[in-house]
This record gives sequence, C-alpha cells and structure tokens, in this order.
Amino acid sequence: MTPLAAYLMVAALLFAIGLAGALTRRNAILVLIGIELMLNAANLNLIAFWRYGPHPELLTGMMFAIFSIAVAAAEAAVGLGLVISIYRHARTTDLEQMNRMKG
Amino acid sequence: MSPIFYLLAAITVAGGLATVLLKNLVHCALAVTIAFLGLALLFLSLDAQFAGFVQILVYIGAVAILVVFAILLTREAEVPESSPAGRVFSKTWLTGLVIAAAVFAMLGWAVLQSAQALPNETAMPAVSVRDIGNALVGRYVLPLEIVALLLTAATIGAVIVAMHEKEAK
Amino acid sequence: MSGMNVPATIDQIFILFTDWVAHFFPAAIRPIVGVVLGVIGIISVFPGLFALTTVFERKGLGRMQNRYGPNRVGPFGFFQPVADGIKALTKEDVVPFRADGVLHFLAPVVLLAAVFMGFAILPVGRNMVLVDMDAGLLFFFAMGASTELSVFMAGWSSRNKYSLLGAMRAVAQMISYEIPLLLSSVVVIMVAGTLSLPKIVEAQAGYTGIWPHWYVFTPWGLAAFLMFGIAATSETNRSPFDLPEGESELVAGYFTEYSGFKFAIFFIAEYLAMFSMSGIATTLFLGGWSAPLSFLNVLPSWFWFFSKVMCFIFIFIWVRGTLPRLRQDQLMNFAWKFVLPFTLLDLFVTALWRFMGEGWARWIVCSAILIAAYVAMGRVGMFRKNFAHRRYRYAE
Amino acid sequence: MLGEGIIKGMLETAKNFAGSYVSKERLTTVQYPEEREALPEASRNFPILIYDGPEWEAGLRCVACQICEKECPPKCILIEKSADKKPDAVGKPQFYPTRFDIDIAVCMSCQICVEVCPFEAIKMDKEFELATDDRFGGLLHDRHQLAKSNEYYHQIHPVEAAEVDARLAEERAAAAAKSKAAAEAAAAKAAAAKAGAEKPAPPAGGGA
Repeated sequence: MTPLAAYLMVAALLFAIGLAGALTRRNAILVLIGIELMLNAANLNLIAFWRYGPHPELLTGMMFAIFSIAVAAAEAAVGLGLVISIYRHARTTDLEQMNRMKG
Repeated sequence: MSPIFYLLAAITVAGGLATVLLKNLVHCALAVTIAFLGLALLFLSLDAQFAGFVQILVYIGAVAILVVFAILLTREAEVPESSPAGRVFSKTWLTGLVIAAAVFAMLGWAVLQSAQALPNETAMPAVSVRDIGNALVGRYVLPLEIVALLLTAATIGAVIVAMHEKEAK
Repeated sequence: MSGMNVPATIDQIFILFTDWVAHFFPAAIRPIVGVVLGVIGIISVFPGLFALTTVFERKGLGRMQNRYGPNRVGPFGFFQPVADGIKALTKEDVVPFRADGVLHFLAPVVLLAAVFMGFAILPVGRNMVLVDMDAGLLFFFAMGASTELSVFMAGWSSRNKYSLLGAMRAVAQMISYEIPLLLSSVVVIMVAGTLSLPKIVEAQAGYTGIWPHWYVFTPWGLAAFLMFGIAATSETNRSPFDLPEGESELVAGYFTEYSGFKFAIFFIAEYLAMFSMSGIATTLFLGGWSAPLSFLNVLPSWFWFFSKVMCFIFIFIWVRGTLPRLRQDQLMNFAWKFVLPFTLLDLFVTALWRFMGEGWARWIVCSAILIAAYVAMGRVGMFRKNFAHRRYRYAE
Repeated sequence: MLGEGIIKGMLETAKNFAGSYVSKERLTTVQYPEEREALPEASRNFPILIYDGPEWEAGLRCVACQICEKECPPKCILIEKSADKKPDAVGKPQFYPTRFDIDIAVCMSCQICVEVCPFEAIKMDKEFELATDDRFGGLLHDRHQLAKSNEYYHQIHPVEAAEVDARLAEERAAAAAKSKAAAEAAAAKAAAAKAGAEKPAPPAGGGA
C-alpha cells in the first residue's frame, strides 16, 4: 500500500504549484484557478489523513473535505462573478491594472 | 507504492503544471480539469468513493465550466502575456517561483521528517454512503446547515454581483 | 423476492454464460474475465441498440409526418445504419485549418468515454450489473457532468462561431437542467435510502395484488418522474430542447466542424446518453428490471428492462416528432422558474409522505399539494409573461 | 392548464403515426422511381428545340436569329448561323443553326429564351433525370440532343402546344394567303405586262 507520506508529498507539490500560479499569473481568473488548486491539495491531505487516521469510521476528514469542496464551489462562483463584474467596469482581467480603488 | 499511485500523481501534477505554464487561458482551464480528475482518482484510490465522485461532479461538472464561462465572457481582455523568454526573468515571476519553492521545500521537509511516525497501512474503513448521510444529518448537521446558508448566500451574491446593471449607461 | 417463478436459466442466461466462459481461465483472473465480458456486452449491445434506434426513429418520425421513413436499404430499410456507418467511415476527416488540433481530436473521445462509463452501474437485469457501486447514482451523475466539458472542447476547438455558440448553449442548458435532474432523483434516494441502483430496484420490488410498487405510482414519484423526463430530454439535447445543435440556426451546433467518423462518434454518444438516461429513469421510477404486473414475471428480467428503455426511446421520438424547438430564454426560464421550484416542492412533499405514515391521508394531501402547485405555477406563474414577451439582451 | 397543448399535439402525431399505416391516402410522399406523379402542365426544366415533321434536322423551327442567345441571363446558349437558307416552319427561306448548344449546368430554367423566341422554336422540357457522370460533356447538350418533335411537345404541354399550333397555322395561312395574293398580283401584273408588252412573266417567288 502507498504510504501516507507519498500522498502528502503530492499534496504539497500541488499546493506549491497552485501557489506559484496564483503569484505569477496576471489574469484574475488564473489566480482563482491557482487558489482552487491549493484548496484541492488541502482536500487531498484531508482525505489521506482520514484514510490513514485512527478512526476513519468517524468520517471527520471526509466530512471536512466534502464541506471544503462545497465552500470552494461557492468561492469559485462568487470569485468569478467578481471578476466578470470588474471586467465590466475596467474592461480588463489583468490584475496589474486593477490596482486603482475607483472604478 | 503502487504504479497506479505514480500514474495518478503524475497526471495530477502534470495537470497542475500545465495550468500554471500554458499561455492560452482556455488551455489552462482544461488543464486544471485534468488536475481535478487526477485528484478525484486519488480520492478513489484512498477508498473515498463519495468524495471522489463529488469532486468530479463539483469540480469538473461545475467549477471548470464556470471558469470556462468566465474566460469566454472576458475574452476581449486576453492580454498577451509577456513572452515566455522575458517572463522567466521578470521580477514577479521569479518572486512567485521562489516563494512557491520555499513553501514546497518547507512542506516536503516537514513530511519527510515525520515520515517515520506516519501510519503506512490501515484496514480499509467500512464506510458506506449511508454512514456519510447519517453523519451529515447527525454529527455534522450544524456545518451542513451553515454550508447550505453559505451556498444560498453565494448564489444570491454571485447573481447580484454579475447581474446586468439596469440602464446604468 | 416475488420474481422467483421465472425460469431461472433464461433469466440468468448471461450470467451463466459468463461463468461458463470464466471457468476456462485460472481462478485468479476469473473476476477480471467476468468484467471484461460485461464490458464487451455493454459496448456491443448498446451501439447495436443505437443502430436499430436510428432506423426506428427515422421511420417513426416519418410516420408521424405522414411519410415513409427510410425503406430502401435492405428489407424495410433496416440495413440503413450499415450504409450510414460505411458512409461515415469512408468520409474524409476534415479538420479546420485554424482548429486546435489536439482538443478537436480529444473532444469526441472524451465524450464517448464518459458516456460509456455511465453504463457501468446500470442494472440491466437481475444480478446483471457490471459494478454494484455503493454510490452508483452519484457516479452516473459525475460521468454525466463530465460530458459537458467535452462538448465545450468540441465547440471551442473548432474555431467556428456556430460551434462556439452551440457549445455555450449546450453547456448552459446542461448545467441548468442538471440541478432538477439531480433533485428529482434525490426524491427517490430519500425514499429508497440508498444510492446503489440494484438496491433501488429491490426497494421497488413486490406487488400489491398484481400492481407493482413502482415509485412512479405515487404522487411525488409521478411528479419527480415527469421532471426527470424533462430534465433528461434537455440533458441529452433532444428535441424540443435541441437548440444547441439547432440545424436551422446553428448548422449543427458544437459538431459543425466535425465530419466522418468523429461526427459519427458524436452521434453515437448522443444516443448512448439517451439510453443511459432512459435506463436510469427506468431504474429510479419504473422498477428497473421488474415486471409491470406480477403474473408477467414469467418473462426474463432483462427483457423487461430493455422493453422499458425502448418505451422511453419511443417517447423521446414521439416528443421529437411533435414539439417545436424552444428559444434559449424560454428554455432557461422553464428550467429556473418552473422545473427547479417544482422539484424542490416535490422534495418537500416526499418528506411529508415519508413522515405521514401509511394510509389514504398522505395520498390526498401529497396529490393536492402537487396538483395545486402545478396548476398555480402553470397559470399565474411569472414565466408566462416572459414566454410572451421577448426581452433582448446582448453580450457585451 | 400547463401541458394541455403538449398533450393535444402528442395525440395528433400519434394519430398520424397510426393512421399512416392504415390509410394510404394520408401519406403525402410517393415511392419515386417506381411511382411517379404526373407533372403539372406548367412545370418546366430545361429548354428544348421543337421540330416539325419526321426529320429533326430539316424540321427545326429555329431560324438562328440569336435573340435567345443574347437574352439568356447566364449565357448558356451558343448558336452558329448557317451560311445558306432553308424554308422555315411558315415557309419563308431562313437561316438555320448549324450549331445550337445549351449548357444545362449553367442554365437556370428562367424560360426567358422561350418568352423572346418569335418562331416558337424553343420550349421548356419536363425531363428532369439528366444526371450524368460526365459533368462537362454530359451536361452540354447539342442541337441533336435538344431537338424534340412537335408530338413530344404535345405530350408534355398539351394545352400550350395546341395554342402554339393554332398560332402557327394562322401564320402559315396568312403567309399562304399573302403569297397567293402576291402570286395573283404578280400574275395579274404579268398578265397586264403580257397584255401590254407580250413579254414572259417572271416566276412567282416563294412556295407554300
């Protein structure tokens, strides 16, 4: 069986990739995607810990992951709504041009 | 470590990398779907059937589609990012890469440090969807209600934020 | 179970055959052989059914419009799909110059794969299910959800405005109708208490007198069944919800730029999605493979399953031959302002039904609520105004 | 109530579905190559050239006036005028086409050639099964392929052909009367001249 550490390493790698994406890309949508990737990496951790933890029948990690997925979906919806709304005002999704406080 | 795990991990990481590195926005959105799919399969390999299918349903079926819609709705704004050659040496890119690498190094170090202490094998938990349902409306009923409220609020919020402003112009 | 008076050999003939083939192999790989045979069964039976359905659909549509359908190739035109297949295979595979080659190629492959996956959990007869998954229904909907992205891939990679428009329509429509689809199956899950399809079928087994205990014969079941049917028609892009491919306005929607074999794959995938949707509807509401009347149990279970699926197919064809295509705004209004609230109400009614206990009272109360809601939403519903007046909105 | 119309429509199609198996009158289509419906009188496809009498080459009504060639909007007609003359349908000596080609790949069946023809020589055919595997030669019809007898014309457009025949007969009669009158006049003149100068009269021109 695959050791828990392997799953944790994959999750860490994915988290780092998501972080790099969120930090380097200039498009707001891609930043959101990077954040989603980080959330997903966290979910993988939760599921892996649930599976290898002492009391899987209590479903703690699994529940955490399911709620996290639900929250992430809500976050994506609102985030993308905001991006579209900003795009309406500023005609851009480039974060470097979105630094003004007035619309 | 089974070859299947390597395969799934490779798919997931490759999808993630492609998301960050590809230039075309739509390609990025499709690449992130591959990462989501890889993660769902990893969940399945961890015997978390329910979470795996929910992952596919929510991420591939909804979030990826949302992202794609957002990309197409803001298509005029597709600014050509600075050329790849120039990007490698740009300050933002370098800073981001360094921070990400540092975070990964730290996480990896932490994992490897505790690898001995981590459990390597457990019996497969006998968890059915019925148990998950019972837990959701039993032990976790308060979070469930809060999530329900959050989702409703998010739906309304997203609609209002993105709604067509009436006769604004 | 009440179905024990069926001649067991005929009923289980496919299982017996699989076991017989598997016993030639070493014990270690016998389960794999069984699964492989099941997969072969699925990928041969349902495309075969697809071929037959295309002929029946064209002939049936013809008859509904007072003309003969195809009747030239072979006896009564039944070799028409063979001719069509040869034509599709020998045609040139055209890829637009500016198209995104990789995505253009991947889209039909991904679509067909996702659609085929959905058949894995379909119980086509007693003990005849490839994988009895604990979260079977969720698996089915997860696979259904992943077809949307391949539709988008097809439309976007073609670099054609009609394709893109068709794909966006298809995706918006599929997302909108996925919610009522899921909610109307949640109704069944609530009562059956399981996501596993064979268990849902078993929950509907048994007869009162000669009448079966199917969920469609309850007020909430009928309502959910109708909503499921509407949502399923829309999910599979069938007429009258076929505006993603609307031939008269969008050429062919997201597969405008596909030709030859790739087009055939889209075509097959559409029909296979229709079969799997019919199969799920049969399983959820019509008792799966159980016989419609108790004494009809003498016929094998798989016969009943496929008969019910074919009935659904006929209704699909019948509706296609009758109703005109909706407009995009009508479609969306209908989904969000009628189907979705009604399924939500049905969810509530089902809970009421569950907690009211046996007796006639729950029949009357539940039917009254549903009928009143239906009439009220149909008559004074806000969507009537929007059906009549068209408000133009332009993309920015 | 919502859905009433849908049910009504579904019943209608169901009636059609069942009815089409019971009564053949419901079916609006025919099984084409085996069953054919008579084409209406006014149906038309591509132009043909009409000839009188048994010999197609001798009987062609066309006098190579080239009006149709000039009027044809897509320019699908090619006519070459003969050097010599021969008597036409009415009896006057006229030129005749040594070449008359119509490219039916170009023809758009507008019937303008028929409208402008003063000699009733070009008419529209009803033949529509003209498909060929040779798209250049096979669709370029020469005057032999285009020539169709007057009887054939009567077959495909009986009413129109009868009118045309009546008109031609009238013209022929008029021409005959005219030539007769001319002959008589000539004879009278000749007689007068004979009476006057005792000279032989020139033969009367034109035969009828």
